[in-house]
Amino acid sequence: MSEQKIVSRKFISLGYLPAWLEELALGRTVYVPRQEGRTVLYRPFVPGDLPEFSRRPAESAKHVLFPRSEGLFSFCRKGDPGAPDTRGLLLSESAEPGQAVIFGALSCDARGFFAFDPVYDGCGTKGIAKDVYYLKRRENTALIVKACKTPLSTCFCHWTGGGPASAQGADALATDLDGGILLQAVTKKGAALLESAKLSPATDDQEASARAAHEAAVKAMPSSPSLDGAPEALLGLFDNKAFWHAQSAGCLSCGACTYLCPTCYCFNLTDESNGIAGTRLRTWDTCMSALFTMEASGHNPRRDKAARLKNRVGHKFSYYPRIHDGRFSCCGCGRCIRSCPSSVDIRQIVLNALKENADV
Amino acid sequence: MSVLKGQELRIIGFLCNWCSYGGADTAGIGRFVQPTDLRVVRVPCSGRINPLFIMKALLYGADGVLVSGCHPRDCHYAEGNFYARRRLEVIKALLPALGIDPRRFEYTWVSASEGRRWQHVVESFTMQIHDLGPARRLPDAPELDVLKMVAAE
Amino acid sequence: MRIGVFICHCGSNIAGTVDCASVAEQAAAFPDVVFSTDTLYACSEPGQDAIIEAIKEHRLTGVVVASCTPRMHEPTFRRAVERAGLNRYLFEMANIREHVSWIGKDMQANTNKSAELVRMAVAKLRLNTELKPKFFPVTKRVLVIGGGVAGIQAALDAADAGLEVVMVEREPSIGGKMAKLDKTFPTVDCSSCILGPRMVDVAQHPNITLHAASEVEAVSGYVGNFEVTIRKKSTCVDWSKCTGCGLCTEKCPAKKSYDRFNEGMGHTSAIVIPFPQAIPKKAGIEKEHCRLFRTGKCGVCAKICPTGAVDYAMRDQIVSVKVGGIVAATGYDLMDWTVYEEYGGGRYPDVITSLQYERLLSASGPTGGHVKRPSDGREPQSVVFIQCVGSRDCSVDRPYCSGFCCMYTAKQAILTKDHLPDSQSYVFYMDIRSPGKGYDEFTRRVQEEYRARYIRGRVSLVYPKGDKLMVRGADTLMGTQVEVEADLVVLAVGGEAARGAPHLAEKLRISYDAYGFFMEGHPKLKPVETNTAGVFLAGSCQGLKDIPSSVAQGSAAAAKVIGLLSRDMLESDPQIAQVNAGRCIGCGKCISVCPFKAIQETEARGLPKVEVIETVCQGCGVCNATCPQGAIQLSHFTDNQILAEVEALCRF
Amino acid sequence: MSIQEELQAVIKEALPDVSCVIGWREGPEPLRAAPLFVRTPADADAFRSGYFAVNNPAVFLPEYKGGKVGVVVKGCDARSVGQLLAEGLIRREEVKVIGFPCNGVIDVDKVAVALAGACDPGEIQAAREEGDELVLTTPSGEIRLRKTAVTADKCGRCLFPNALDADVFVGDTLEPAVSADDYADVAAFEALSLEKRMDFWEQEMSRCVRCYACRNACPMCVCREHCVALSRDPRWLTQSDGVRDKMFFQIIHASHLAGRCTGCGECQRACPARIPVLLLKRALSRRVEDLFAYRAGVDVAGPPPLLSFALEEPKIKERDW
Repeated sequence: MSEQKIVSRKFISLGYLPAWLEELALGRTVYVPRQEGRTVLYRPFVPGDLPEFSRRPAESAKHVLFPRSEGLFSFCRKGDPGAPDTRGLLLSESAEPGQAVIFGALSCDARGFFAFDPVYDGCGTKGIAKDVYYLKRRENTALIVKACKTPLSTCFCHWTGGGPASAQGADALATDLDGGILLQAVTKKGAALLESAKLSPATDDQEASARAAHEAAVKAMPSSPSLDGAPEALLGLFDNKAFWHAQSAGCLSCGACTYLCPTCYCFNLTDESNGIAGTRLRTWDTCMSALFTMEASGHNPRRDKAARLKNRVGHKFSYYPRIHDGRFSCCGCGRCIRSCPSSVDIRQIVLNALKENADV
Repeated sequence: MSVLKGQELRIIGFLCNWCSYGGADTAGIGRFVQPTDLRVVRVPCSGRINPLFIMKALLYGADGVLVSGCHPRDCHYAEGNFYARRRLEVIKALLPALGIDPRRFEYTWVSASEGRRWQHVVESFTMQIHDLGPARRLPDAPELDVLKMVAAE
Repeated sequence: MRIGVFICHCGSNIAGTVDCASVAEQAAAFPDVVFSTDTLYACSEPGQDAIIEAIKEHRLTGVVVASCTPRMHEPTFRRAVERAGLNRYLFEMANIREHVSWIGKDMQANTNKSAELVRMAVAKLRLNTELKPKFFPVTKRVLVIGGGVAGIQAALDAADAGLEVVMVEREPSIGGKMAKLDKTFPTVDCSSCILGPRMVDVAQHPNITLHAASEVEAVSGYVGNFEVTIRKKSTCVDWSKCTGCGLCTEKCPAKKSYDRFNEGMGHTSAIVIPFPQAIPKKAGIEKEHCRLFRTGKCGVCAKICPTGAVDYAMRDQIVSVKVGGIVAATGYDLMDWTVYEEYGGGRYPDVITSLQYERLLSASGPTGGHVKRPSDGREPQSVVFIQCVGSRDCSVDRPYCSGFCCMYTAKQAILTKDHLPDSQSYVFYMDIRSPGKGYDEFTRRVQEEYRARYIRGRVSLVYPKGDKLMVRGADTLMGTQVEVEADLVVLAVGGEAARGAPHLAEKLRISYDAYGFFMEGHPKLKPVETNTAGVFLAGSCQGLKDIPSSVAQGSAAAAKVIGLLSRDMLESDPQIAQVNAGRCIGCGKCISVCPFKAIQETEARGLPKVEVIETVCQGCGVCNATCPQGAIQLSHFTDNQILAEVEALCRF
Repeated sequence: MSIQEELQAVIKEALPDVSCVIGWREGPEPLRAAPLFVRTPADADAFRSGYFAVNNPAVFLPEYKGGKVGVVVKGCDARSVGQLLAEGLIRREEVKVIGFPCNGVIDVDKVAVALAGACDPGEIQAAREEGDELVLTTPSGEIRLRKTAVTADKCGRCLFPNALDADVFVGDTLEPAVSADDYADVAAFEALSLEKRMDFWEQEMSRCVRCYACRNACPMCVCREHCVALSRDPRWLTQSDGVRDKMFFQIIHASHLAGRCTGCGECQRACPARIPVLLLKRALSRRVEDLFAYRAGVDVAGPPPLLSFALEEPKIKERDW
């Protein structure tokens, strides 16, 4: 928290929270953690329902900026029964995304977008090929993260440079205090959200309490190992089939890890058409699927799950940091561990890689 | 273009080529008047009918699905309808679990000579579906709305 | 794809209740359709030429014709597009006649439905691919099932054309029903004099192998290469040794055995040669009558047989034979007339069937051709014939006309007068059906020259009175009730499908109707074909018919087989299953369900896979519906093609 | 010696014969064991059986076809092994099956319900069994839960707590708690109105992220990368996020498992969105059991019911029009 300048601060007593969220929802979609079935997800706020804060969301908030499936554009043949042979094609762009707020996201969720930003801002093309679909949503969406108090057994945000109360990548930070929530804006976008009569001015005491809570949360985290050598270690193990075979033994090759991950940004493109009209869809893709690298010839450079798991871990802790100033494309949220049907533990794989590489 | 509003419902039939499609032809040759809702997909054998075709139709827009093949023991391919009978009977159990009225799907056997029977089957099934009315559909993705278009203005 | 759509009016057959022009206009908006028109008769020569021209002019790569059922004209149009240089499988039909215009009169609904059927056809066609047939060798041998007059004709014609023929006959002798007849209408010539020489020809023809007292046990394989298993039933006589001398039949002590050939009109021995002209002329033991089998004591025939041919321990023998084509000529049987309680239900010995009467009339019959009534052997003076017993009678589920009874009844009335000049015949009839060359003249002769009394009406009761039978019926022309005193009542019992016909149909994988008659390929255009390639029909198994029609069908079926087997190689239908080896995981589920054993295991780069034996696959698609990952696809009926049709309906 | 120790010994004994033995170890979360692949005797010390050993190790067996592998199985896991064997997807001589009596396993979702917001189940630091109770260490102190409240539903209807067809069976066999599966869950669901049932699926399937964990965790789903879910030929589904396509995939899954599903529930456990997808499969299993008296993984003599037929089907009443 300390690393970011606080632009404005406000306090809201719990009783006013629904009213404020309703106010925010005017002209915007407000996403909050909601209980659905037996899980908690980021879903549009429904007036009358309080956000669910007793359990942490199973999914990340990335679908708000990067929908599971979005129509990039649609196409349709023009109708001309007189001359069907010369029908033209009509293209239409998808609608502009609306304004959105994510309230109650986790710190790790906000930091997850750091992995997206350079990729969709055209980093690979020196800024020429920007992804307007993502950038527009990024611009239109404000993020209010809520500081964590206790870690889950799968949490490791602090291994990757984050923390339970970090506001990196967010517009404002919310901290639970007695009877209410302290809201600290760190961007102008965040400050604008705090301009509401439902909020009252915050006091220095409240800010001090929040600081204490943040420190306690950091202290509650187990100690973190150094991952400094991870990029090189993983690269060094690139051809070590036995290592990856052992690490991936329990992997089922499903996409749960990547789809719940706040930083996995890969997509697939398909045209869905009825022969006359159709749409180009961008949908999430997962490197854990064999089809991810399947080539048209039938050749697949990543034939087994060992190769695919190597890519997931390697990408996050080696290939991505090597071209993005050493920043991991992992925010340590631990969702991949928590929701893995086989409990594949990415932390352990990175540590094993460091150990294996040191042993060699 | 679609089913005739207020008059027809969407009924899809999967018919084996050798018996039931022939039976439907026989009904036509006999000028046996039938309701107009049914649209027939011709397949070589009822054994070719993947039960998922039925589910696909019911989930994606059909109000009723009718399957008809050769009578057991009369399969042109000897055994196809025996497999079909088991598979169709089993897949029926999925409908109530999905919240789809099981009466929206029926299968039967009609031979190439049974034009009258075919007429009766079509009349009865169409009436059954009209009694049930239009089926509720699960929503499709909004990004696929464009697939309903047949031509741009 | 560049698709052309042709909406056929079929004169007014379709255009009468479908707005064809509107359908064509709507079709122009369908995917990939670049040309769309309506046409008066698509199947006519100008119609086909117009399709060919359009293919060339508009560079079409696919064609949809909306007209009648594909079961009718698909081959016609496939040939047409082929003539224009397109692969024949880049063609689809929408059935807007049998399935639309003929079953409803609502123009708006019909037009809309037709357009939807065309859209389905277009959607499927877009995914069609060129398919090319493979060629496979044929076995130049034909199986004829049934040795009646139709089977004999088919066998002789095929054999004369140089084909090997295997004939299987259930009875110990060929000849069928015709061999039991005394004379034939309308010429009144001797039945066995015409048939006998043909039967001998069968026996002596170098190309014909005859299995009498045999039945088809199983049929596998496919056109050009059927594998037939024949069960040769034990006759307890080694026919390779039997000379047909008849000594055994003379010495057999069981002289009171039921005489099947004579329809029970006489008695015979337990070891029997069915009739003097039997082919093969061999003896056989009817076990249910034989003393040795019934009491364990006898063995006379074995002792007497000069060649030692009798073998009580003889077992059924199984023979396998490969054939390229099959002619089913299994004939008919008489329906069980005893359901008619009003005719005595079988209780009065002097109420007999027409076929029994043939045996009484026959010089080779049990009475040597003297007409004597069964009860007391007296010559009947008054003979009543009752027609339509088990024909045209819905109350016994026999709504059809047997076709030949009117004529043989007339013949029998004539023969009665010939045998017993003082006799009087009465014929109770519903209608006289005599369409045939010289037939109607014949039925007139029996009334005018032979003075048979024809009474139009049904008989309501036959009851005994003293040693006579009283026949009570209606005379609908006079509007009165009549009672006729009869010495003998002859029932014109109608025919039905031969015993076990449906069972054989199942083995042959051909269809049969509700009465067990085999279904022809098309009632008009394919009267002797079936829907199973390589299987043909002759005679009454397809529907009851008289001798000339049966003989004609025998020849027709032979012509079809000769045509089929005149080729050294046959084209296989390319609408068969194909394996996408890349998707196949070798689980073998398809192998276990294939009805034809057309799929086998194989290996690719060390991984288990399956492959289709192309000439064995019959294209049913059960494998396709079984494979969970869709790795095996039935060409021309792939998942995507069927799904495209479903989507074409569901999305809109 | 505890059953766990006995199993450790058996695994070590089996090792020279097999390339590895598949079992369970402690996972990153106290309530969830992870799969263990024992390749050396030392690996066997990490082996854990018991209440938290939920995963079905049979899912890995097809990967090891062609070599010999050992597998430790609960009763439900053993049914999956039995069904894989019956379908020839693995070979009997290539699998060493080690069984033991199972007293039931945990359902972590039920723990979340039982905690009633007291903490996130992910915050649980340690867990131990004490008689009928489960004792959880949480940031706010110890919480005790009755095991009956958090044991998986499938255990309550389990007819085969003792692994069938095991090469080695450790421990004394247990009597099953019930004598028949009454499919009460299916019946209860079908007692709802059609409208409510479809509402339910519409709501549930809207959470699906199409990760296919349900499929990949299923021991009977052997198509894996060739699954029709993603293929374009055949193309059963679009790649959209629509409820209809997502529901249809569950229909595909259920229909492909008709007569094959052993009811292990891994599909449902694996679902990160916690969609109760087992229900559909159980609806079909009930039907298959009714029609053909066939229970997958148990009645495995002869071909599976949908890969075979009878000329007369005494239980099938065809529609008489």
